[in-house]
Amino acid sequence: MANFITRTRGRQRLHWTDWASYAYLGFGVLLMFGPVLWLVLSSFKTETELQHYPPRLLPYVQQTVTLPGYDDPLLVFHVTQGPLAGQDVAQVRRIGLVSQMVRPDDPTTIVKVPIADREPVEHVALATSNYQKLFQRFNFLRFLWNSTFITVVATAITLLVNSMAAFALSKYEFRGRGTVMAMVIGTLMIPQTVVLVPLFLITRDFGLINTLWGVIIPGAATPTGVFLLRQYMLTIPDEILDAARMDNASEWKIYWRIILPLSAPAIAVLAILSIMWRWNDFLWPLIALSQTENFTLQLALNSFRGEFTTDWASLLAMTVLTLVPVVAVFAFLQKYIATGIASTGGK
Amino acid sequence: MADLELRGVTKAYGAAEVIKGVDLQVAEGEFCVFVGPSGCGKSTLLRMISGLEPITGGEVRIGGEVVNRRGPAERGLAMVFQSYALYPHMTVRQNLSFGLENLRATKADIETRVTEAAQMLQIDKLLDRRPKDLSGGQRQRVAIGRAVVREPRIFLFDEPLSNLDAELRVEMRGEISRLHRRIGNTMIYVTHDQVEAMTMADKIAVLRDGRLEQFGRPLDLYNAPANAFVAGFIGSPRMNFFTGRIAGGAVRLTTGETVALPGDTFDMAEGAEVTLGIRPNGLHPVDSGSGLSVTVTGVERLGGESYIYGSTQDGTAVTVHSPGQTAIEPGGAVTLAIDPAEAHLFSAKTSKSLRKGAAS
Amino acid sequence: MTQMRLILAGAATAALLAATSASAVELRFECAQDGNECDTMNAIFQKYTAAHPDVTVKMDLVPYKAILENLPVDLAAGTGPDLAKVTDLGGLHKYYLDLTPYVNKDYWEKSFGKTLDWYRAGAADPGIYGIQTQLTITGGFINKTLFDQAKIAVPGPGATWDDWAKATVAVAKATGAKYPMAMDRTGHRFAGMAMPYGATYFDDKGNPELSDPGFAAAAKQFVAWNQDGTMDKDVWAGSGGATYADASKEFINGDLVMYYSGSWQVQKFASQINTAFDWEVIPAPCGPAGAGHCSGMPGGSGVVGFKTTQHPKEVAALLDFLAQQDNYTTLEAKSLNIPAHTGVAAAGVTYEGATPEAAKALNAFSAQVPTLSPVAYAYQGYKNNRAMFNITVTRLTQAIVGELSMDDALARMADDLKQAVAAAN
Amino acid sequence: MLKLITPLMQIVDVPMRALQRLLGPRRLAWAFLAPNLILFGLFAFLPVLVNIAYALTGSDQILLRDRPFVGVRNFTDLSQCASYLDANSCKIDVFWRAVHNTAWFIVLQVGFMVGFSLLTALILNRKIVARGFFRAVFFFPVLLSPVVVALIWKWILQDQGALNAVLEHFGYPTVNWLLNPSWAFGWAVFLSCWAHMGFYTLILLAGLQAIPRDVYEAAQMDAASPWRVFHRITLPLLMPTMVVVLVLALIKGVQTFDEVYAFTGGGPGSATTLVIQYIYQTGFAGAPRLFGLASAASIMVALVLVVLTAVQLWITRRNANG
Repeated sequence: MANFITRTRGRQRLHWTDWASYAYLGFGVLLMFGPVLWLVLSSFKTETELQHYPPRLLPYVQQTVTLPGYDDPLLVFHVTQGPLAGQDVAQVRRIGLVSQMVRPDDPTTIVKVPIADREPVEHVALATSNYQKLFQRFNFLRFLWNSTFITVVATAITLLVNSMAAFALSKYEFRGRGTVMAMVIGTLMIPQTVVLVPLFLITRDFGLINTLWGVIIPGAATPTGVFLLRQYMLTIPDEILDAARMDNASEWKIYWRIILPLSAPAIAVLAILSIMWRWNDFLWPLIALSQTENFTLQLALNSFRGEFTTDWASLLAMTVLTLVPVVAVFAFLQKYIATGIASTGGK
Repeated sequence: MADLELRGVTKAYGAAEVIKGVDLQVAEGEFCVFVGPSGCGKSTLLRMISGLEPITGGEVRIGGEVVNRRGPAERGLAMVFQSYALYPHMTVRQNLSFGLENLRATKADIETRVTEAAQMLQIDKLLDRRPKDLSGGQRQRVAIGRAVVREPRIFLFDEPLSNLDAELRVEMRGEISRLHRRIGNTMIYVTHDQVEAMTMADKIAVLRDGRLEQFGRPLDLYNAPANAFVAGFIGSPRMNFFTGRIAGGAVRLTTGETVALPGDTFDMAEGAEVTLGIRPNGLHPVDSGSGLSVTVTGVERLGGESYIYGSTQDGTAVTVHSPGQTAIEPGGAVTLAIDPAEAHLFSAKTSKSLRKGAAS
Repeated sequence: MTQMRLILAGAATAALLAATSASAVELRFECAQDGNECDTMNAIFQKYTAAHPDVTVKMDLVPYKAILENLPVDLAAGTGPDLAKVTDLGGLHKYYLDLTPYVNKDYWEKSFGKTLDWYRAGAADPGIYGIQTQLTITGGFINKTLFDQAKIAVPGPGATWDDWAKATVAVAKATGAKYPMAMDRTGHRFAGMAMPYGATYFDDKGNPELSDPGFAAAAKQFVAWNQDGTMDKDVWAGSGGATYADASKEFINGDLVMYYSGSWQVQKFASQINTAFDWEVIPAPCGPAGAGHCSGMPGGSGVVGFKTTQHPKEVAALLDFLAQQDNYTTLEAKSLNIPAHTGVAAAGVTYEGATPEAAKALNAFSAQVPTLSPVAYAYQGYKNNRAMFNITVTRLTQAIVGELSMDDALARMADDLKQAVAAAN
Repeated sequence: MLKLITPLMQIVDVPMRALQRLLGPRRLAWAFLAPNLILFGLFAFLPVLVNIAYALTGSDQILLRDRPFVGVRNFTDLSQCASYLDANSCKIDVFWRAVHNTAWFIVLQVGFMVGFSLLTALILNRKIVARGFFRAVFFFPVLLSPVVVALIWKWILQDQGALNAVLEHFGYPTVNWLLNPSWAFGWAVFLSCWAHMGFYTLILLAGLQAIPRDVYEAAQMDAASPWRVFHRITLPLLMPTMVVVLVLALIKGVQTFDEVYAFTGGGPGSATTLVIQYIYQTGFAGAPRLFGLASAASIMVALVLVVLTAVQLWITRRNANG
């Protein structure tokens, strides 16, 4: 096997670096993916199993049987010692340190077993009820729509507005450019978290509180986006713009027929970032929206957090559900980034 | 088609003046080359004509109209860029038709003009490719094609051949000349290569430091350069220059030799500091007699002709063109006779030509 | 800008008209829930709507964080809901709608007595502002099975914190359980330990303080227990700031002998511990201060109306409807809470869907209500108590992890409190 | 989608053309900037100005008009320290703990993250089978919300978490990861790197792929050692990308909040309390809300950041030129 790989690499001298590379990447897959896989598996666990220690990879539930004479299903245990050793029996009730057990084939005879002599019979089962509950409990589709609307519209606005600004800042010489750039970098420094209250009050003055636009508009002009796009646009040769000007293109046309397509890779990156920010945003929507019909998935997800308790099973299920769309979008856009980056090397 | 006129055109970036007042007239249908060393302002001047660069002072007239305030699109020009500046995300066809679409030409019109231009430039088979799939020469043709389809009043070329290899450059040179003959438009062509200028131009404008040094037909520039700079820039190999002083109606070089020149051709004020210029073919190795003694540092034998490189006693480099083959070897000494008819004389102070009746 | 506002206002009005065409008044009710209390309340409100079709209630189920952090900003900015279930009872006083003009004051005073004070500005304020829908009491849970296995007797009534510490350490040692004791990470729970040590929380003039000798003694003991492993250090030391943390997971897994938390845990324990072990609620532990000071902390949440509402009459009527004995009984029975309504408490609540263990535990907590110390009531009703809770947690934790010495921590607490009270004026 | 956008853009072209004629192409830049600047001004710049006003006022009132003016008291309170290196000697000790933590956090997080991003990008830039897959894998955590990231790792690292279960299973002693200040801090740095590394890897990879092949071939002809190739060719040519990465990483590093807050709550004690968390819990989540103090703290942090970034840009620019 080792020979096979090194031979196909063709360069005997470098073989250990290849090995190291693949080892690194393999470890990376484990480290990057493992925790998420754990999350997904956990979302199929019952609340009890979630609290179980040591935690187990797969979702287990204890087996139950329904026996004649008992209304509720009974938990099944495996007895390890005593006269019933080796048998699977159902527990009727437990009193102190002693369990009252019945054999499934003889549901009327109660046998007393010390609790130390029994262990639960468990099997792997997906608690899909975590997911079903979500749809029963609230208007999942409404939240999905709100989240999608905010994400799509906000990303479109961000891309448009940021790319226009980046175009101006990268391809024009004009008075005040330095000041604007300084302003962009300056506001890049101030995270939204520290200006929540002023931002809230300003948004309120525009009458945007409790509207989806109140979530969309304030974050649309991201300094990060302007910075990223500008940095990329600087690499587009000015001569191409001049050529377009000679070709009678208006500046606006140059922007959308030349600059936009040529910045596609950077725009794809910003699109992914913006989609993620908007989809995952929690703090600002929490402040801007307080009425359920406007809620996003992230807000709905967090309503499983009460004062004292958190409904982990539902929260995890919801988390996994909210992950699906971003992953799908990424799977789609990442190809685009790859081809975009590859084709700009066309010089 | 139109003529072009520049009147006192200047360009300044803040305090730095890069074009210092250029006057120029290019007649309709002329092929005019702007030539000069890098940084002389030739490309800036071209961009000012194109409208890409705003004009600080003076007037640019195209077809008699002042176009200073018009944008590039409204001047009816087309330009071929040094890097070709093809739109990387468009096919060749889209590259060619983009400008026409902007002019709101009809689809049918675009189609015929693109096809015509593509055939003319032999790129009709490449129409559906993208620029990255083309060779350098093909890209060059597309860039020219993009200008051709526009049917502009004036073509502008900004060092279009500098990215090509030597052979391709010669080929494209011919092709652009043919194109000019065929469509007959006014063309302005910027290059730093004087060979391109000599071979292609109807008129050459030599620029230095934002000033027009001389403007005229190629051979006029060659035969009667207005100053030492033009003399040195036009012609290959470069003209030889020797410093000296007028003494007794002749030029006494700093190395001691005296060169007699016909007094009716040049202004020769006694005692004036001068620069004597002689093209390599104005020097001939002689076996005996008076002349410039030179140490030979190298010989190039090309078969039909030879170049001899050497230096005078004070270290001035000398190049000699000798028809046929020569027996001179590097390391030896040689005496060079100067052909007075081939001599040029410049004032050392102003570097202007001292030829009588020379345009100053 | 004004134009944009006009357009938006126009759109909003249009939307409002469309929404209200069916009924004249729509009230918005903001609620965060742990179990099903919001849903239950909503069901009662729907019942009200059935009787009064001109009033509809729209419930906004929000994360608890929104109630704690965003609601005050909303209220200050005038964008708040009509009514909400809140927990910072005294802190939000200035936004409350006084229900007195609309309700039968005698009935409310008689039924809700002491809890009405928690919503008031001070002793002189006669207003009625909110209905205590969830009365909680802090208290201890023990894993009875572990005591049985260790064959150690459960300390009886009147046992001190010290007695419990000794007993639980012995049990843990005998059974291999990981932690003898644990306490939720909040200053509210800590008061349940501080009061038996003699903490008064207020000086003679009624000014708040976090440095009286009783408090200091309890704090020192608590830090020492955390450092020697008597207390599950994870809970307090594992977090920073004033973040809440609990130890229910450890208790459910049987790793914890005694857990000082509160009545709200009952339902969770009943369902998740199931039959794994036996658990019990213990009487409030005592301390050096003597018998009169063995007290848990009351707490919980209530529903209030806000001044900013356009429909004060309807809000008051709705709350009055909820306060009626039958509706209130339904609410408590379904949401498994201890009633704050004296009439309901006297009649007893039959909890729906509760296991016998849960019902027993809830009743054990209910029995503690009359014995709560006056300090506990005062502390719970003080408007800046959240600041005091937070300061306690932050500084005690720093003492536990060794960032501050005990004396420094106490000094910092006094400073912090001074600053907080000054800012809150 | 393009069919939808094209007519839209053509419609916009009409007024923009008119503007272009009116303003000339140069001043037209402002027209391109306008939408961004308006949004920016209203929702980024104005809040900062309001923030300054908050910093000069006191009390726990939310509306500015209710707040009494206190001058620079908030600033003097914050900066009142016997020694800036010893948080315990400061009047507002938690702020200074947070400042110290943040300084360490940035150094470690930016260092490790950019280092590992570069390493990963270099490896992905080799002739690797299934490169697209690996690239996607490393980017994947970027998609997760900070709260989810924190949640996952908290579940893994808590005392009764997955990591300890694994250690116990293999007979190693378990560690209470989140209870030990150094471990908790280390894990917070790790978690932050884990979550954001993919983004920087992607940018660096793009930068690496933009370096022309022939440069490497030339170096190979010169028999340069791999280390020399990296040091003398790859790094200098990657410098522009590196500047972007460093600036962004630094800025985002200082702004780190959600994930660490949800992960440790700033604990144990205040071992992982970062500046933004201090500002958030003082001004927004606190009781009472000390907006003035929080705003003053945010302004001080922003000033430090501006200076830091300026220095960084200056250094990198100088290096790139020299």
